[in-house]
Amino acid sequence: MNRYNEKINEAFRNPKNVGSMDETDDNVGVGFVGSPGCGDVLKIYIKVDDSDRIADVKFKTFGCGSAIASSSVLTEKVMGLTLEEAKKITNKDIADELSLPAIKTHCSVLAEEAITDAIENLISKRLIKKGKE
Amino acid sequence: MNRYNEKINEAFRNPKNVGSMDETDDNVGVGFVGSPGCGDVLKIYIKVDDSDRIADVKFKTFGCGSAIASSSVLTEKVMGLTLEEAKKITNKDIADELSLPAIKTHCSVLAEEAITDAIENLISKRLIKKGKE
Amino acid sequence: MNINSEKSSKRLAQEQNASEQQIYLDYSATTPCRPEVAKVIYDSYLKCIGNPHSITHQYGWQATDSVESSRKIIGKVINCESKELIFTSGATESNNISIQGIVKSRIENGMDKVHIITTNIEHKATLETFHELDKQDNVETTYIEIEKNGIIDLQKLHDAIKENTILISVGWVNSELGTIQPIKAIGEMCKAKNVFFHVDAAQAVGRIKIDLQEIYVNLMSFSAHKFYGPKGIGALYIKKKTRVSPIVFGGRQEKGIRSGTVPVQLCVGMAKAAELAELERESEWNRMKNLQEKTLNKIMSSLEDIYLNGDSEQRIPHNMNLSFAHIEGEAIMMKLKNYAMSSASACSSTTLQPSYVLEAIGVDEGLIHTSLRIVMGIYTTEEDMDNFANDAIRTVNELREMSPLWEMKKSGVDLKKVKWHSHH
Amino acid sequence: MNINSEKSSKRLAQEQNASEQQIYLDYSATTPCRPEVAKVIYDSYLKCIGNPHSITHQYGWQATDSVESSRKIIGKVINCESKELIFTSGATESNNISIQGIVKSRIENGMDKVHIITTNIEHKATLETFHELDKQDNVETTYIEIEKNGIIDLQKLHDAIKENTILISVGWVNSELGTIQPIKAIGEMCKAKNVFFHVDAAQAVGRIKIDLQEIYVNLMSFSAHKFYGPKGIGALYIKKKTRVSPIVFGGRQEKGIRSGTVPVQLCVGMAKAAELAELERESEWNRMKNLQEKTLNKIMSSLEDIYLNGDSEQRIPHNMNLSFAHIEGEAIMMKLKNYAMSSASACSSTTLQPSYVLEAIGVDEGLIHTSLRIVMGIYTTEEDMDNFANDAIRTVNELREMSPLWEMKKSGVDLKKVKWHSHH
Ligand SMILES: Cc1ncc(COP(=O)(O)O)c(C=O)c1O
Ligand SMILES: Cc1ncc(COP(=O)(O)O)c(C=O)c1O
Repeated sequence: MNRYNEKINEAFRNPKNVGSMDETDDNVGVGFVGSPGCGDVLKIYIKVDDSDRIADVKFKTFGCGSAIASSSVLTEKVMGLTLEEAKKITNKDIADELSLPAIKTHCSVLAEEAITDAIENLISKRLIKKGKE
Repeated sequence: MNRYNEKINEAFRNPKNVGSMDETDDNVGVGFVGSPGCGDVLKIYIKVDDSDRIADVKFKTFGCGSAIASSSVLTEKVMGLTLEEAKKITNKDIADELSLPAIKTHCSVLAEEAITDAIENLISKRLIKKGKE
Repeated sequence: MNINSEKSSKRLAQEQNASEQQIYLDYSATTPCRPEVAKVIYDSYLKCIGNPHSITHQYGWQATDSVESSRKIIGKVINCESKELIFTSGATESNNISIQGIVKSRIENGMDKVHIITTNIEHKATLETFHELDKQDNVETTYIEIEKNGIIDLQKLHDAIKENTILISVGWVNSELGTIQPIKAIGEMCKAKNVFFHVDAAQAVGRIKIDLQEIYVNLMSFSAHKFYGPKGIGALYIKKKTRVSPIVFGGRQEKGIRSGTVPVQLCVGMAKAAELAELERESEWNRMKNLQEKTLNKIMSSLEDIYLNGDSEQRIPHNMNLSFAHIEGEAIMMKLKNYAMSSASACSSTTLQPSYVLEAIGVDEGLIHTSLRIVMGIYTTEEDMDNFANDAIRTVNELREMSPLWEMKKSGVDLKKVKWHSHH
Repeated sequence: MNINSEKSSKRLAQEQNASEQQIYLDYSATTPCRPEVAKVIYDSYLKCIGNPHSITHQYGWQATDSVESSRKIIGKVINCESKELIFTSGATESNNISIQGIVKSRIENGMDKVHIITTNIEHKATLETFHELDKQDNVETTYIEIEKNGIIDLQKLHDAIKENTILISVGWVNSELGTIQPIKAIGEMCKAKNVFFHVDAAQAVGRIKIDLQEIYVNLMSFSAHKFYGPKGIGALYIKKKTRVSPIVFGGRQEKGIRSGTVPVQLCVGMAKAAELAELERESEWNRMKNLQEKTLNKIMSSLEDIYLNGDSEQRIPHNMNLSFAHIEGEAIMMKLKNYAMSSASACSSTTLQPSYVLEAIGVDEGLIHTSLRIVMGIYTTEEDMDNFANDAIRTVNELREMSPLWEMKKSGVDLKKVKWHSHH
């Protein structure tokens, strides 16, 4: 554990958008990365509106303070973005926002992977649905 | 330097019989042992009366506190003894009297050697004198 | 607890409240120096100014007296002759002298190839020394795998001993788990097999009884800052006729085994601390046992999936090493910000490596990251632990609400069967 | 001397009178811990209870802050970056890490046979380490013979350097003689020859200027108790890019070079002591110079056959190493019982070996036994030294009256030509 700066402490203590969604909803994409053995598991849910804008986002995270803070910041950043815009969020955006110590960079990387995974999940769901139609 | 006991301190501080004698006097024997390089030099003078009794004794010592204390004790011990009696004084007598620490035993050995040397010196002086006569 | 430390304890507690300081629950990492100990050290600085190595004046003699009476006091606490004790800079140095020194001595005496044994849960001061010796062609090492409950299997140890085994090194009380090894039994085995026995007792003083006349041990390491003494001093018991070669060279202080000016004031402080620790040992054990039971009962009865690491009986009651399944250790500590503890999680180490001790005893990889080491000491009050238990329960619930693993578990998913998407 | 230590000095002097304590004139063996230093240590014991190695809570962070700000202060005093400093248990350990650590590192890096150089007047912490390495087949050692005035001959050193020379180790201020070696010149030679340079500066802090930016040195050893700090702590300067292998293994504190819990309070005390010593360095030098001149003038003008050992200019004025021909050192000290000093005489060592340092610079065997080392420090007053000179003169006369050598000399005997009857 590091002597975190106040931004991390604050994001950890009052995380935004904690929660989950109905995974079976067609408009919900789920990102699921990490493993308990490595000490971090991130689950992120996005729900898009008709214009493919992220209307809601939730997360649950198993991980250290930086992992939870990164998750929270990620959800705040993507809220309201289109999927194309959300894809452009990088780990650096998150690390910068929190001034993450270098040793904690992997937490922001995981957050980027999670949103990427969630978007892919949503898109593949649609493809499957289209295929069925 | 050791933490000496009071007997040694006292004998060192108030040594008895410091001094020298006329070495050319036929009744004076001189013992001279040790070397500056080893850190101790003892010079002891005995003067005998007509009945070969030690009537006077003096010493000069270059050496540590124990060496000076041992010299002083030696002179006290031999004063008034016959040469035969004086020959029997051992280093142990001196070490015991002062309760010398083991590491300082060599000081008492030197004192024994000095008195032995002084007696021998006196006797050989006499032999030479007799020879001349 | 005697009256003195009762007072100090209150003072510490008050200070902690006044300055919003955390409640200290990391008494295995180090212990606060007792005010009584700090005072004798301070007084000695003003009164005793010499170097014990100076044999030509009273300042040196006074210093020698201080050191030797300290040595006697410590010898009395552990029941050995004071001349069997040398002062060192701490348990790290004591372990190094023991292990390197025995190996060196045997090789200097003509042994071609020596074999030494330790366990896989030892402190780094032992393990790293073994690793270093491993590099030498003439040294062979064995690391006994400790059982799941954190205790050594005597049979395994027995079977590991070979013709050329010269040393077995085992820690008495493990600093992470709090488990207590069967030192008496190992000592008897060593005696029978004619093998030197080194015991790292850094975590033992003031907690369990140490009586060197009742056990067979050749070398035993101590560290003052683990029992409310000063940092920077330790001791090494070397049984008569046990030959160790020095690893540091100089003025040949401490029988030539440990060169360097003997730190008079630290010796005085260590002795005072040892004396006080021993005085309170039994009453503290009982008090700790009681606090531990209460705390564990409270937590276990309110929360599911909490695991105590290390044997529940063969342990010091001061230590509770707990895994809080499905939430991560550093996050727990951050939420429990009024308490100072440590965790085996990777995130709470500078190297991002999780605890090798929990791994060594086979704690599930996922659970390692969820662990907290809570270690109580003489300044820990019942109120502290009541508050801790309550805060811990609330915190765990809060964090589990945020945990995807907890959610999955609750919905019946077998986490062991999940295919994790991990880039590590 | 600043006001603070003026006060302390008076207090010490008063205490010495009150309790009939000796006047301390053995400031090279060790120095009293300053009351100001003892106070910051004491305060830190009460305030700073954590282990700097604990990175998960404020107690650990506070401890780290204490250690790091101490490191900065010391770095400032000697003008190096704080990250080039590691804390050790003293100069003995610092010398051992430097010498063993450089040799080990080079051999681990594939060198077949290394050559290391020191001088024949070094502290035992250097010489004994060299002797130990001598036993290894892959290490070759050279001990440069120091000149009669106690100073190294640079040409001799230059000529001793070989292809495989990896390290030169020289003490800056000799603890017995007080002579100052030309460290800057040696450093330049080392730089040109690409040889690592270790300097034992244990006797230098607070006495001569240490500016690591003005000299080329790879490693430099320090010990706090030599400059009014606590015993049991030292430091080692390791220049960037100088690789040393550790000799003690464990938690990898201090960049992995020196494992073991960092003794927070001792670091704080060392820093305070270094700061104060540096503050008073110049004024103390002048005061010492004055006291030394007065004392020497008095003694030399009243007594014949007194010799100052070590160069009279290239020395610290704090030290007067004198031979009082024809009388023995221990006896002088016993008569001068109000003063605490040391002697090179055999009788004042536990081993009955006379000083190897005086022997090394070719002091006549007989004179070695007549020597006294008088070392002044911040608590030494002018009155002390006036009294000392008077008492010394009286004592020497008294003892010479008892000395057969003095008598012989007076009567014109050439002592060099006497055939001694010696059983040794
Ligand atoms: C079991 C054990 N051995 C050795 C050590 C090292 O002690 P020190 O820091 O005094 O060198 C410790 C503490 O860190 C310990 O817990
Ligand atoms: C020049 C020198 N080097 C090394 C040492 C050893 O220092 P320490 O006793 O702090 O290990 C001393 C003092 O004894 C010294 O004077």
